[in-house]
Amino acid sequence: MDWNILSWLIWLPVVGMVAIALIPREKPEIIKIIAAVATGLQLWVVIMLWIQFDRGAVGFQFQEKLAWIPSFNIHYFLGVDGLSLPMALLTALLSFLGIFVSWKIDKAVKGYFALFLLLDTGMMGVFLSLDFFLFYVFWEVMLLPMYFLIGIWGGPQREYAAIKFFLYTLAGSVLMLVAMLALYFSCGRTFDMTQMIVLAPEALKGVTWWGLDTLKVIWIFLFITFAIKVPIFPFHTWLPLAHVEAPTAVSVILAGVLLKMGTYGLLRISYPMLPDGAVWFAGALAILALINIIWGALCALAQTDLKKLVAYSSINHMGYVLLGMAAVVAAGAQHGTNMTAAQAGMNGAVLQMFNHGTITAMLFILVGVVYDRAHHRDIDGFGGLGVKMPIYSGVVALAFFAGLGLPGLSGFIGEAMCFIGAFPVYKLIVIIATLGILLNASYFLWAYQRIFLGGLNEKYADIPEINGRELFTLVPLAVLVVLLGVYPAPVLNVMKVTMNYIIEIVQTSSLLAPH
Amino acid sequence: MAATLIFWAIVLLTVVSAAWVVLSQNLIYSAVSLLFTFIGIAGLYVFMMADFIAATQVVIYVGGILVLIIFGIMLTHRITHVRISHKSVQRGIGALGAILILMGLVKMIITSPWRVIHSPDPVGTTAGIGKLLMIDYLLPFEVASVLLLAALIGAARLARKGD
Amino acid sequence: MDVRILYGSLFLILPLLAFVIQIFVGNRLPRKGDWVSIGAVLLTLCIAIAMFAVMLVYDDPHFKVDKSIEWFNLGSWTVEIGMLIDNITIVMLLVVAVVSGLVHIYSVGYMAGDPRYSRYFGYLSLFTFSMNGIVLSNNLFSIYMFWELVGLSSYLLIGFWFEKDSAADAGKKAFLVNRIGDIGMFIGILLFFTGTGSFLFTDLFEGVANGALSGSLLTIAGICIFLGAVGKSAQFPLHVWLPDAMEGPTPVSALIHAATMVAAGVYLIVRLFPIFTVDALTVIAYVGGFTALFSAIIAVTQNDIKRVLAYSTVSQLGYMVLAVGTGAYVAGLFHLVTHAAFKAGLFFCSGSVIHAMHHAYHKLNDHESDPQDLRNMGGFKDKMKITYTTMLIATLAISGVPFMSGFLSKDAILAGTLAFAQHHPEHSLLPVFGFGAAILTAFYMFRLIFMTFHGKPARREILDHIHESPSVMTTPLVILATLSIFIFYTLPFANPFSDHGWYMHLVEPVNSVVAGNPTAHEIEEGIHHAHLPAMIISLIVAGLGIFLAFLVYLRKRISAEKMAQRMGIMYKFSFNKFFMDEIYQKYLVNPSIIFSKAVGFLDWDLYDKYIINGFAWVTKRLSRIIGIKYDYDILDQKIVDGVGRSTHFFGAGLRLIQTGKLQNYLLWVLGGIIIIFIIQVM
Amino acid sequence: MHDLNTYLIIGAVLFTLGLFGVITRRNAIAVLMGVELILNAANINFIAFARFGGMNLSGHIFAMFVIIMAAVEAAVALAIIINLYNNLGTVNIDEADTLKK
Repeated sequence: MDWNILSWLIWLPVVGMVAIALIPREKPEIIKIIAAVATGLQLWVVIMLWIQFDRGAVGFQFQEKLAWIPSFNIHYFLGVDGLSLPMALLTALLSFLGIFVSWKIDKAVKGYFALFLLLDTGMMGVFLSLDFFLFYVFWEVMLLPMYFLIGIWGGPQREYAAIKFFLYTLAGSVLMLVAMLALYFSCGRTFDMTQMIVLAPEALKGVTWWGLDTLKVIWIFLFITFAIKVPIFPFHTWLPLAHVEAPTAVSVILAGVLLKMGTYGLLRISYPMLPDGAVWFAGALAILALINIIWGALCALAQTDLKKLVAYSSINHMGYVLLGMAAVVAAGAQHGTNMTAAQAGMNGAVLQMFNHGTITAMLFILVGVVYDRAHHRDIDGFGGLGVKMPIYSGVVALAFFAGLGLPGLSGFIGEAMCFIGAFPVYKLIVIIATLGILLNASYFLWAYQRIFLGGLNEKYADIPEINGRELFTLVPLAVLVVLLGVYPAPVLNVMKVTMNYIIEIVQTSSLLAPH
Repeated sequence: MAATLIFWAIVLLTVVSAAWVVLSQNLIYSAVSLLFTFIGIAGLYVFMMADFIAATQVVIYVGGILVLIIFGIMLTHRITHVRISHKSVQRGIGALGAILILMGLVKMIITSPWRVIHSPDPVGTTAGIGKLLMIDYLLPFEVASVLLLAALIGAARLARKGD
Repeated sequence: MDVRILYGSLFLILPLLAFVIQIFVGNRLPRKGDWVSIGAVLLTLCIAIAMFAVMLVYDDPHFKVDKSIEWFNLGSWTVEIGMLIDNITIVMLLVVAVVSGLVHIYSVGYMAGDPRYSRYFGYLSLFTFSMNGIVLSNNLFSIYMFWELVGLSSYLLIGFWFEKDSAADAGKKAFLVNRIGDIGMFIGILLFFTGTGSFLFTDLFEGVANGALSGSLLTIAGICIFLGAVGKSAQFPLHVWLPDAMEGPTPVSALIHAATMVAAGVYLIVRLFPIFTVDALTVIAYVGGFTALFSAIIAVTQNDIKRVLAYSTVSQLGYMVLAVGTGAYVAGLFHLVTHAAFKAGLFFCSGSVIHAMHHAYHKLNDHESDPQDLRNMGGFKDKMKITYTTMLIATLAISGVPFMSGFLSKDAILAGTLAFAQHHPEHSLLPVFGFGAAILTAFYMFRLIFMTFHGKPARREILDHIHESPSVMTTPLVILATLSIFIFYTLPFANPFSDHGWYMHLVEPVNSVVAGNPTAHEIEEGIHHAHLPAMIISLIVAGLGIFLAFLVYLRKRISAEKMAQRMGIMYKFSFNKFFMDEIYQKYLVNPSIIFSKAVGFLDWDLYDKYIINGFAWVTKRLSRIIGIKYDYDILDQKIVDGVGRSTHFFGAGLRLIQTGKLQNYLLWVLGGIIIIFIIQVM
Repeated sequence: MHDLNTYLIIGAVLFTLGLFGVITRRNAIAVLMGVELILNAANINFIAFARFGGMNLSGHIFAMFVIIMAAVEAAVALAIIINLYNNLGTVNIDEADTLKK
């Protein structure tokens, strides 16, 4: 590509950050406008990319490769495929909306928006890197602004939450570093992911460390790293706290984008590089998915803090993604080469990642809206708001119904595809997991009833209706939720070739040979 | 012979005053002996035919940096204190480490097969340095000037009291 | 594009458009936009009538249009959705359009002045859209989607007056209970999809015929699909939501909870009839039969006019399910059609009565008395002549009295059941359920009529304020009552006992594709033979029921209280709906809430607090012990620098042991350099 | 006397002394002086290599840049130290341990 579109995507926010650094702090309006322009341009670039992306081609497009640290064979290597493109779109969209969500921030505005843009760069970099080392660097770059955004602009327990988030994720990063180096040396000193995908399966065949299969050790290390991000039970406890304490826009980014990095990492790194590991672990993954679904839903049902409820619902929803990912083994000869199921599961997983990003972003923005007005989030402390805020309650209803997987809204289709994919292989697990649908509906409807229905709580007799700026942040998401619920093909068409490629890689695993 | 004697005298001055800088209990004494170290080093430059650098050394270090340091001492200590003393920490282990490093460095210097090229003694380096600065090293020179300016502003801003 | 498909899609587009308009700009339109929704539904009604007329003219029992388009394609997996239009579809579309149209018109009067008037019509349009979607779907996937969407509109409409806690509760309950059934249905869809690799009905039938799915797996899949119908059609044990759903506005009860949506379950199993195994059908028959009798028993003792009707709806739906289970699915669908007319009529009448009561109590400044309680009513027959007449006609129809539509369809069902029992004597319980429910139906329906329109009200003065409802409300009543007369269903014959009307002719039973099931012809033969005995028995039981009600509630020859006392425990069970709600609350809902609280506690207050933070605590403790025991300057530093990163990992508190002294760090850097030197030298 | 090794050893000695100062001094200004010694040690090496290693005038230029850097560093460091003094009332760097808390 002539104009290095991917580099623009990554570095535009940094340009914005530098511009912000030059603006005196007395002019918050200009700072906000610069941030909005930077992310807006990024969104525009990603949409251009979306249009120009060749949907039929296998492999990475718009590649950029520059030597970075030649002595270690490290490159500045970018590329985009059907898996990373939806994630990049999600990142750009949520970052752009996040700026408007945080319009009312009044504490250290300059620092906030500068960090927010840095975070944006980190996330975009993770999704577009094709060099493992670069991936790792962006992965870490993202942590720092997140730490400060939670730790400075968060709620009452912000410092505890920030440090917990930081340590949890750092722990994962350490394991990823080890796994990365192990792969680097096994693949003959390369960090190039496209190379590693080809070399790693052969290189790790039969290698053992202290009597353990190296492959399994690396897989577990990577898995824990990504599991913390997803988060998968039992590595999930940072999430409710961080979400609850973070400012609204940061919660949106956390739930909307950061969680996807866990599953993205699994699909980008673990699956293609360690197909044997993927197959070996698929059963456990399905069980963990089940636990995530049920556990998350039950915890959500128990919450009285609205934001915590939404946070646990994320755990629940990411469970569906994992379930879809576990379905990849259906493509193996052992399971009758059921490509239909494997494709349904894998595509469903990525679709669900995307859709969950939009839905959960809506949910967090909506929680922020009511919090700004009532200054608390206690579900039982509201009541009957539906009379006073008809538009707001309508949008919440849309988001809640999307969250509980109502057909016609985007939450349903991904979930259903994950179930369809996993069913032929993991019948019992899927049947138990469908209970999650019921629990989903219970906690959302129950919460909805307690907040909006029933008699009006007199305390909120003159609570103001949602305003134009807030609506502006919600409308694009709502449109996506409805459109993709009715017609998911635009996103599926982008990702399907890539997902089929990953399925084919995993399919070749010797563990899937017929008995 | 005289030159040799002068050389060793300068070396002695430099090393001893440098030692005094790091060992003295009195901060003012340290500063003053630092002056002698700088002058000694300027002398060593002269011995190496680096007249311009020697002059720069004297002007900037002695005239600039040292004055700054003494200002710093004055500003951060009540001047009425007769002895501006200061303690040291972890001297034992510090000395041990320093000596080990020195041993390592000396061994390295002695055992390394340096490629020595005896260039003819230059007659005045100023003109050459000037040309180099204006032609080959123009960009670094300009960057350095911007850096100086930035540091100046930054230092002034930092040292301002009360905000 | 096939013009019929175009017409079919209008059934979806028009109401959807109306819904969108109502939600976004409804409030700003003149008359709050009710004409948008009404116009949309009346247009669909016109198309439905046209299609119906064309169907009658062409007179082709095998008429069928089935078109699919690709929804998305993943390479090996292509999902197609599309439309299926055949005679069943057309009949259903007409039913939906007629009832929905009348409900729209009726609502103009009933909902006048409501603050969320335009939203109400928006929701009605949404419902019409999704219901038409179910009817038009040619595949399980989109049927499931519309299935949930009708659930949504039902939720929204039940909880329409959400300021009332009971309404909000009822809406939630309806949605959740339906979801239980939907989960079953979803698993069923998964099973069918895994077996046949497609969602399309045609592929499904073909797959089952080719044995892609067979034996007990097919039975289980069928029962799972049926679970969806159990939820939606309020069959035992998921019937509990329907009576509560009466919290919604009465026209909604008529449309959704009597005539159309609840019948969707029946429609589903009718559509999928060919793939149910004998075992699955038996389960269906028993569930339906039991529900019919069970809820009829409950209906006898209820005092809320709408609740009586709700339980009667459950009971009638049980009939339809029973019919499908016994193989007489054509009869079941027939009953669905006739029931839609007379039950919607009954609800409209009750709405008219409640409207009048409301008005009267309002005039009397009485806000305590329940305007829906039968015991407060009585003697309205002279005040509300139209309502009385139409309600009487509908009641006669539901009781299965000759010359009424209900007689025809009920008779067909009972004949089917009887025939089934003759074939399989081990299932003789089924006709007992059927006839038992029939006698009770006649009894409680006439009890309702007598208590409402005869006798005396609890407060005599309210009679002065009872008025007939406005014509916008009574017109639909008259139309529906007219549609309850036999002639509309027996044409081209005018014989009220005929079982050969256009309907029986145009909707032909289809052979089951499951190997070993009886053929449609066999079933039809059986029904034909059982026709006469069934008719005679049903006449007797209907007469008996009406006579009993006459004795107890009009002539007061038998005291209702005494009878209740004599029945003792049976009465108590019936009056309390067999304590189903309490049982669910106590053994299902409460434990799940408690369980979720326990899990939440476990997750947050135990797991996170003690295990995760425990790591931090242990690390902190460990470091402190070592720090005290050993030389602070040396070992502590080592822990900070060497283990620092890994200790970081676990604990927020760990930063306390960082000295923060730069020179310490520098010293260690120095140490590192020395070590490198030494290594280099050696 | 006039050979490379002599100058390098002198440089090494000054470096070591500077290092020792940086490690052991508590007073920030004294630490700064140690840093100056280290920089000067480096400069001696530059000039020595310029004279004996064939670097010629480039070595001088480098030395000049180092001096510039030293000036900048001293200015900024002293500004920081004064700020520290204003805020904490001390210039002892082991008491400035806010990083720890």
